[in-house]
Amino acid sequence: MSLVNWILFIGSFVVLPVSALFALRWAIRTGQLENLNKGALVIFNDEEPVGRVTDRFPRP
Amino acid sequence: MKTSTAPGFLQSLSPASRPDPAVPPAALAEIDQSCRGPVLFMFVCGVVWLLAGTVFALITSWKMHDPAFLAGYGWLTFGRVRPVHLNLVVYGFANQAAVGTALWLMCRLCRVPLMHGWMIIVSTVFWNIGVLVGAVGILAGDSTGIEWLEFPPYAAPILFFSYALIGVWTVITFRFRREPHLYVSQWYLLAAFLWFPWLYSAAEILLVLEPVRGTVQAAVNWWFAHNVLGLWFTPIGLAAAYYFIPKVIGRPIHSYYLSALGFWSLALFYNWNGMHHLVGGPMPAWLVSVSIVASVMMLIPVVTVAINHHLTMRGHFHHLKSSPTLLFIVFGAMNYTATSVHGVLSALRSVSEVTHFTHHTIGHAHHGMYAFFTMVMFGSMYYIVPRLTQREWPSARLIYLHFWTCGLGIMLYVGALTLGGVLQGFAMNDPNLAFLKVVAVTKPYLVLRSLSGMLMTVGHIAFAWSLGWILIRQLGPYRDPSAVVLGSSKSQSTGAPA
Amino acid sequence: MNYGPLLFLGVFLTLASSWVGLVLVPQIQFGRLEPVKIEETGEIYPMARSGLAEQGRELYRAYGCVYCHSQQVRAEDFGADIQRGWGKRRSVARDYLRDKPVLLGTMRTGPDLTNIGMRQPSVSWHLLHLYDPQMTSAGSIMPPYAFLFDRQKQGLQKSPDALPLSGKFSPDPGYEIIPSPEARALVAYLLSLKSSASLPEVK
Amino acid sequence: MNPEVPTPPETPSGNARNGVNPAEDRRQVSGAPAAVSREKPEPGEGHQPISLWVIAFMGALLFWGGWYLQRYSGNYEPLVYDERATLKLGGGMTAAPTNAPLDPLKLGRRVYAQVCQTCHQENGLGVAGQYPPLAQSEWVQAPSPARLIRIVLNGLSGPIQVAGQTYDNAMPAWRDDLSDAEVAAVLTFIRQEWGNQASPVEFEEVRTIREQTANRGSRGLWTAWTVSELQQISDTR
Repeated sequence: MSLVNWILFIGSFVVLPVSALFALRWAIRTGQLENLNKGALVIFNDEEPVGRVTDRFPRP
Repeated sequence: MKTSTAPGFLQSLSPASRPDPAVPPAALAEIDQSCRGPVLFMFVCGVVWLLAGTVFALITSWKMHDPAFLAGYGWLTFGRVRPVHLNLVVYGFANQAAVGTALWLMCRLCRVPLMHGWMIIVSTVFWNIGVLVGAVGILAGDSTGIEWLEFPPYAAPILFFSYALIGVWTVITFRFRREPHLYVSQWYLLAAFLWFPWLYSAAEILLVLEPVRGTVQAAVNWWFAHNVLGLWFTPIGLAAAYYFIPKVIGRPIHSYYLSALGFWSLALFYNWNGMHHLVGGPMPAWLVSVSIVASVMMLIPVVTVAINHHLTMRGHFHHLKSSPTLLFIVFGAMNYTATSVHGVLSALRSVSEVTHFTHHTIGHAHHGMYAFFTMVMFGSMYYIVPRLTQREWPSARLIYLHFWTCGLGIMLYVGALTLGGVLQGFAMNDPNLAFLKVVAVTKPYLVLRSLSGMLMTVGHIAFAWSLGWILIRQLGPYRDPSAVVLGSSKSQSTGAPA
Repeated sequence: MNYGPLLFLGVFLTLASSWVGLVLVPQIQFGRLEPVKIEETGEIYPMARSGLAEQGRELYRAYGCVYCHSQQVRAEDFGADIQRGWGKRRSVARDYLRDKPVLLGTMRTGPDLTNIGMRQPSVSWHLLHLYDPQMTSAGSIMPPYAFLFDRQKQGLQKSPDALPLSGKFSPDPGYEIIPSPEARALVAYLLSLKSSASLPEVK
Repeated sequence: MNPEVPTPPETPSGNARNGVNPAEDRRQVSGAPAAVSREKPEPGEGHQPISLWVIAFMGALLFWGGWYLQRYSGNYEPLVYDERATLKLGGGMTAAPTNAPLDPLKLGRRVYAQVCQTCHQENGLGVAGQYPPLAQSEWVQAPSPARLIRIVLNGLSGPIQVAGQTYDNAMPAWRDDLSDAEVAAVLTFIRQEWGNQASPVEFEEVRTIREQTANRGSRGLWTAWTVSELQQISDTR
C-alpha cells in the first residue's frame, strides 16, 4: 500500500472520530441537545393542536 | 393576505438581511395559499410524466416476454424504451413530486409563506423542458449509456439550472424562517437539497463531460446512482413520513432521540453503499467490502426509523381506515423497512452471488422507488392538494381504487421478480443448464410483471382522474374552505374535542 | 437541534467522506492504470479498437444493449461465469482502460458478452442472430434488430451480402435482406470483445 | 405559536402528563428516580430515551463491520480483486483450488455449451438451412475422428452435405481457443450424445493432427477446410 493511501486511511480513522467527538462535546456544551423534547411538538400549533386528526376520506 | 414585510428578491439574497423578529409565524392557510400555484404546477407536471412513464413501462415490460412487440422501429427498441421509462418516472414524476412536497413542507416547517413563487414556476418550466429534451434524446440514440444518468449531455445543463433555482429558493426560505426550531423533517430536506446537486454535478462531470479512466467510472456511477435513491429520494420520503404520520393522527413522534440517531446514521452510512452493485466485478476487493459493511450498517437507521414510526402509530392504526394520506404513507413506511432489510441481505457477497445480474435487482429497485417512495409521495399529495385547492377530493372510491391497485400491483411485482430473480440466479449459476433454459425459467415471472404493471396503470389513471377533477372543481364556484378541508381552519374546531 | 450551521457541516462532512473514499481514492489508486505488454504475444493490452468496432460500440450504447448484457466475468469460485465459458479469467480494471463509457452492465437477461468475440467468431451467425434471434436461438427473448437491415429488390443475381434466409424467415420472393453499415459495425464491435490475455494481477 | 405549550389533555395514553412542565420532563429523561418513573407508566411522546437494546444492536453491528473489513479488505490494495487474498497467503485457511481433471464427458458437455451450442443447438439438430445437425450425422459418427478434429481446429467453409441436406455456411477455427483436451472432450461428447454411437476421441489424436496441420495459416488466420480437401483424408480406422 502506497504512502498516500496510508495517510488517507490513518487520517480518516483518526480525524473523523476525533472531529465527531469534538462536535458532540461542543453540541452538548452549547445546549444543542437540550431542548429535543420540544422538537417533536413543533409541528403542532393553536390551529392544529395535538390530538386533532387532520385528514380523512372525502364524504359523499 | 399578503404580508408587507416579505423581502424582495434581491433583498432576500443579501447576506445582511435577516427575518424581522416582529413578524409572527405565518398562519397555515396563508402558507397554503402562497404554495398553490407553484406546488400544484409541479404536481400536475409530475403526474403527466407519471402517465407517460407508465406507458413506457408497459411497453418495456411487454417486450420482455414478447420480443417481437413493436420491434420494427429502432427508436422503440427495448434498450431505448427502458431508460426512457426510468428517466421519466424518476426525473419527470418522482423528482417533481418530491420537490413539490419538499417546498410545501419547508414553508410549513419554517412557518413562512412561499417566497418568490416565480422562481419555482421558472424552475419547473425548465425542469420539464429538460426532461422532455432528455427523453427525446434517448429515443434518438443519444443516451449516455450510464445507468440513472442516461439523459444526453445537452439536457443536463437545463436540469441543473432548474435545480439551482430550487436550491437558492431553499436557502432563502431557510434563512427567513420564523420558527427557530428545526423539525426532523427539515434536517432530511436540507440535507437532501445539499446532497443532490453535489451528486449530480460530480457524476455529470466525471462520467460525461470529462470521463475518468476505466472502472473508476463504474465507481462514480454507482456512488451516484445509489445515492440518488439514498440521499435524495429517501430523505424526502422520510421527511414526509416524519411529518405526515404525527400530523395526521395528531400525536407527536414517539422519540426525538431516535429521530436524531436515525438521521445521522443514515447520513453517515448510506452514502458509502453504492459499490455493492459491483460485487464480483472488476473492482478492488476493499472497495466492495467497504460498501458491504456500510450496507449492513444501514440496519441502524432503518431499525430506528421503523421503531419510531411504529411506536408513534401504536394505538392509532384505526386511522388508516379514515385517512387516505395515512394509508399510503404507512404502506410506504412499512415498505421502507422491508426494502432496506432486503437490500442489506442482497448486499452480502453470498446472496449477491445468486441475485446479482438477475431480475431480483429490478424488483428491489421498484420496491424502494415505488412501494416506499412513490406511495409516500401519493400520500403526501392526498394531504397537500386539498389544502392548496381548498377543495375536497372528488371521490373516496377513486382513492381506494388507486390504493388497492397500486398496493397490490407493486407487491405482486416485487414478489414475482424477487422469486423469479432468485430462481434465475440459481439456474444461471448451474453451468450445466443452457442459457436459453435460464431464460425459460424467468418467462412466467416476466408475464406476471406485465400483469402487475397493468394493475398499477389502473391506479395511476385513477389518481390522475382525481387530480384533474379536483382542479376542475377549483375552477367552479367557490365553496367555503372550512367546510371542505379538515384542520386547516379554526372553524373546523366544532368537530374536534375542546 | 436548531442550529443550522451544525446541520450543514454534518451533512457536508458525511457526503465528503464517501466522496473521498469511493471517488477520490479509487481515482488515486487505479485511475491512472496503463496498458501493459503481454509477454506471450508481445501485444499491448488492452489494444485500441478498429474504427468500425468503435462505431459499433456507439451503437451498442445507443441501442441500450447494456440493459440486458453484462461485460464482466466474476471469479472462478464466484458464480458460474467461467464454467459457462463467458471468460477464461475474471475481469479486472485493466480490461476497461479504453472504454468510454465503461459498459459493465448489471443485468444478465442475456448472456455476458465479455468474450463473445472468442465464443462466437462467426460474422454470419451474428448477422442472422441480430436479424431475428429466433433463427439461431429459438425461445430467446432478445428483440429482433431487423431495422438494422435493408430489404431490397433482388437483382439478376443474389447479392453476395444477402442474408442466407430460409423457411419462415425468408423475405417475400424477389426480395433480399442486406445488412446495413450499422449492423456490420455492431458485429465488428461484438467480435472485438475478447479478454483472454493473462495479466500480472490475475492468472 | 408557542412550542413550550405542554402536551394537551386529549393525548390518549398520556393523561398522566397533564400539567407537567418541560423542565420536569427533562429531569425524568436524564435518569429520574424510580418512583417518578413508576408514577408515569407511559411518559409523553416526543422524547423517549433510546432503548438499551437498540444501543447493543448498534454496537454488535459496528463490531461486525470492523471484523469484516479487517478480514476482507485485501489490505486496501488497488490490484487485489479477491477479497480472500490475504487469508489465502497468510494462515492457509482456505485450500488452494484443485485442478483435478474433469470427466471428459462433463468437460465435453461444458465446451459444447460454451462454443458449439449457439449454432448447432442444444439438441444437436442445428438450424435448418443454416447449420448442419450433429445428431445422427454421418460426419460425426465416422469410424475415425480425423476429419472432425481437422474441422474443429481449422474450421470449414463451402457447401457440405449432411443427412441428405446441403448446408453452405462457414465454421470458424477453434485452434487458438480450445486445448487438445477440450477438443477431444467435446468431440467425444458429440459422438456419444443424442443417440450417436461412435468411439471416443483421444487427446493424443488431437495433438498429432494439430502438429500435422500447423502449417495451415497462423494465429488468428487459419485456413478453413473444404469438403473436397477433407474427403482426401481417410475416415476409417
